[in-house]
Amino acid sequence: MKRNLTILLLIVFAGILLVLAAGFTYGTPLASDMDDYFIRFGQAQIAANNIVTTIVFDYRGFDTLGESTVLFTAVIGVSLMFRRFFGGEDDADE
Amino acid sequence: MIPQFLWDHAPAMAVAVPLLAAFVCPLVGKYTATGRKAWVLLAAAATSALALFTAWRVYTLGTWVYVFGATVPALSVPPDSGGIPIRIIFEVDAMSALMQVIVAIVGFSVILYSLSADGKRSGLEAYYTLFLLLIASIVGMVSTGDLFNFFVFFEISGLASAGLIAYRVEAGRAVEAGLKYFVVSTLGGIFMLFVIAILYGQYNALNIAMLAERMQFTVLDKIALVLIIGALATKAGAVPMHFWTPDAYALAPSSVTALLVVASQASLYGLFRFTFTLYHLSLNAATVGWVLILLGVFSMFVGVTMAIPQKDVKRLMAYHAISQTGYMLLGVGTGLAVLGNQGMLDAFGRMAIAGGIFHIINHALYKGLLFLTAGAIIYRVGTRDMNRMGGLGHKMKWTMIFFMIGALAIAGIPPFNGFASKLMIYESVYLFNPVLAIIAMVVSILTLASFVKVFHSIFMGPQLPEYEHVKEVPAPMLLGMGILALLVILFGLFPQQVVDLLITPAANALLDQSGYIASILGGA
Amino acid sequence: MFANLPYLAVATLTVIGLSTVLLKRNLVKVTMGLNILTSAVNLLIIVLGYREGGIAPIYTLAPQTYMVLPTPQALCLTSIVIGVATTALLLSFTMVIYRKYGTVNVDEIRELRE
Amino acid sequence: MQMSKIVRLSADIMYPFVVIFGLYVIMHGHITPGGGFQGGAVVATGAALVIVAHAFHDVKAMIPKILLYLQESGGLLLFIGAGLAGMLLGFPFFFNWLANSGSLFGMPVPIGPNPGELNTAGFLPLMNIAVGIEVWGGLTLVILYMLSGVGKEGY
Repeated sequence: MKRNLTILLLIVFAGILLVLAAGFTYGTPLASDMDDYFIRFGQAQIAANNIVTTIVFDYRGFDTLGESTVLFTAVIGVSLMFRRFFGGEDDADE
Repeated sequence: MIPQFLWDHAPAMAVAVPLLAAFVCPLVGKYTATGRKAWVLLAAAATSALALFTAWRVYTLGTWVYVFGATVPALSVPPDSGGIPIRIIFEVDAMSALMQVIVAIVGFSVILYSLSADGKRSGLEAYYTLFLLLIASIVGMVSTGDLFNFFVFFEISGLASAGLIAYRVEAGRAVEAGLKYFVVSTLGGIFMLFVIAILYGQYNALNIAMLAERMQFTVLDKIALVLIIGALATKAGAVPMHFWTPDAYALAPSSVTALLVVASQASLYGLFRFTFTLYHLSLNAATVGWVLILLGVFSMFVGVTMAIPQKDVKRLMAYHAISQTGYMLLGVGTGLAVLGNQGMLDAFGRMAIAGGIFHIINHALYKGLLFLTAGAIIYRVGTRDMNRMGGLGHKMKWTMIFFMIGALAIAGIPPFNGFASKLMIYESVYLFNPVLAIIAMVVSILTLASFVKVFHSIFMGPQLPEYEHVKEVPAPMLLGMGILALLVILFGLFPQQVVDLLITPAANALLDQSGYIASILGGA
Repeated sequence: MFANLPYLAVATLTVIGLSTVLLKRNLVKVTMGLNILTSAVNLLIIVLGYREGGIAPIYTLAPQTYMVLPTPQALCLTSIVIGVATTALLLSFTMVIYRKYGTVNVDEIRELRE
Repeated sequence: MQMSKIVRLSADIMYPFVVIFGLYVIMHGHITPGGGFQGGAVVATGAALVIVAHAFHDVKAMIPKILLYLQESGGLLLFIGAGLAGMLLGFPFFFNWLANSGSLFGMPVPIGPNPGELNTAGFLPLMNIAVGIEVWGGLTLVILYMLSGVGKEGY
């Protein structure tokens, strides 16, 4: 029963994606004004040749801070999972 | 004394300070326990102060737009860009400010409580690092005006919560609960990324205000709306997708659970923000409103009926949390359903939205308080099974009083804050559809019945011999609970003032899509 | 039809990934499914930014100045790192569960089912 | 469990080259494809290579764990510090206060296609370095933690 429902959901999702494929045309973006701004002014404003890097670290630098934080969070989470094998002591359980 | 730039950049600093503290925390916390406590408390206090200051300024001076990396913080649209925002923008309007108030209050009291309650555990430096990261991510989620930035903070909160839920690794079940939560959260994140891709592909913008301005409501936008409601309702714990909630809430340490309530409300905030601000009138408001109402009604009813037979005190409270989330969805959903109809909106729609929003802050306060009292009981008694508790009222008087305040507030008994918001929801929803209001009242009565039973089995009865040595919990834990309890009472005694001061501006901000767009794009 | 082949690839990957997540009972396979889904979304984002005949948006020794959209690449970079972090945490959860129960099959881990 | 001597020796020889290539990718992030994440991942792969070639228990003592912690936190602190420094000068968070300033990494670039110059782009190289350090430490720590949990019975 649950399996059938899941498969139904999958079919619906596949349909959604086909609609999506019909909505966009490969090779011609529907709009590009924000990216044209980056390509046009990125070099002068940030003085870097790599426009992707200017976006990653400058125009959207705060996202990149968040992204490094995600990695940091994962490392801390993993360290919490394996803390016992790194010489951690047992704790009083609830 | 405090540098001026801290205040000038308060919205950004409210995220940056906890992040900075979290980055240092593993190093500080590994070597000195006292230093770690002081550091975490300082960071939490600073974050709360910054968030409260931001909220205060937003309530007095209006929406605060902060642009990252521009030459001036308020320069949202560069003059040479032809009227499009290109950088990440924090847009803190009254609704965001309300959420920041919640995070500031609950975050600080929970940290205060946790420093005393969790002092004997292992791996604390990582534990508090995740705590600070979770607070930072919630503040980020509620203040950002950028879709992709919201996704990034959403992911941080997902990872940090999963790590915290799975904190008690030796229990095994906690890791399972964490995994369950994390798979759900990651799936939600992937759906959100789909939404971002669809919207970006059509409108070439990531800023919420810009997207709202360009919104055409094509078929693809409808798909995006469905996906985003699915992802965020799951994360908020509404009923068809609630299966992770009881496990996660029950098995995480109690202080974490109190903060997880706020984290799920941040997702709820996202849901309201996207339906009201991003789509607004372009969506078929009645249909989407009814979807939210139905989600809400199911959550209320299923949550409370599942809660009644529970033996585990935290599991019971977790089901009640689902049920209370239903009230918020019901209130705001009613407002959304009449969005297109100005007459009905003025008659009861605004009040319904205000009631739903008021319930968010009330829920955060009393649910946080209840989870903290549950943690206090478990801290002293050592079991979560209510059948093995009894007669604790003799020894833990303060905890009993706090629990009673929380229980009466959640059941909607005057003069506590739950009553005020529930009354607003009943009154307005009754005008919309009487059946819904009656269901809401019945659920409230069932909640009361459930909590009377819990109160009786935990605190009443003769003193049990095995709990002879039980003492009241340490003072910092009581202080943490006391802050929340005091606010529960204050909000209950002066609901009109709170509504006028905090809630009505937030509800108006949620409804005012053109104002939101105008503060970014400048009167467009 | 064939012009939109990349979108069909996205659809295929998504359905494969989603069915893996929803139908498989093995936690490692669930993790793999989530990874496939992430790749599908990343591919979608990149494909949305492609301009016919454009080059990578880097000016160093560039033969022309007609470039593909740079923002999708930046978003994709972020999303990849988030995917890596997610995978690391998921796998460590799976490892702890395996140590605890001796299995990674969710049907055999019954403690949380009532 | 150890790999054969050939594998161990090749890994040892490869390691410095992998690290140098990773550092190259980090340093040239603002001119060529690449950057902090990619370079940091390459360097962490070098560490993984050595750990796989030698048995984990043999090299465990040689790995400076505290250095990795310092790298992880220090990289992020450098990152957020570079963002905050602009604030002290009166600009918003993440303002690129080094670009076109004439000082470190402050050379302007000619508009349009050009050969590329390392000493440009403001704080972008700083941030690339910061992220590179962080990813290097972070991914190596993940590998170490996961390996330390392998192969013991029970919990």
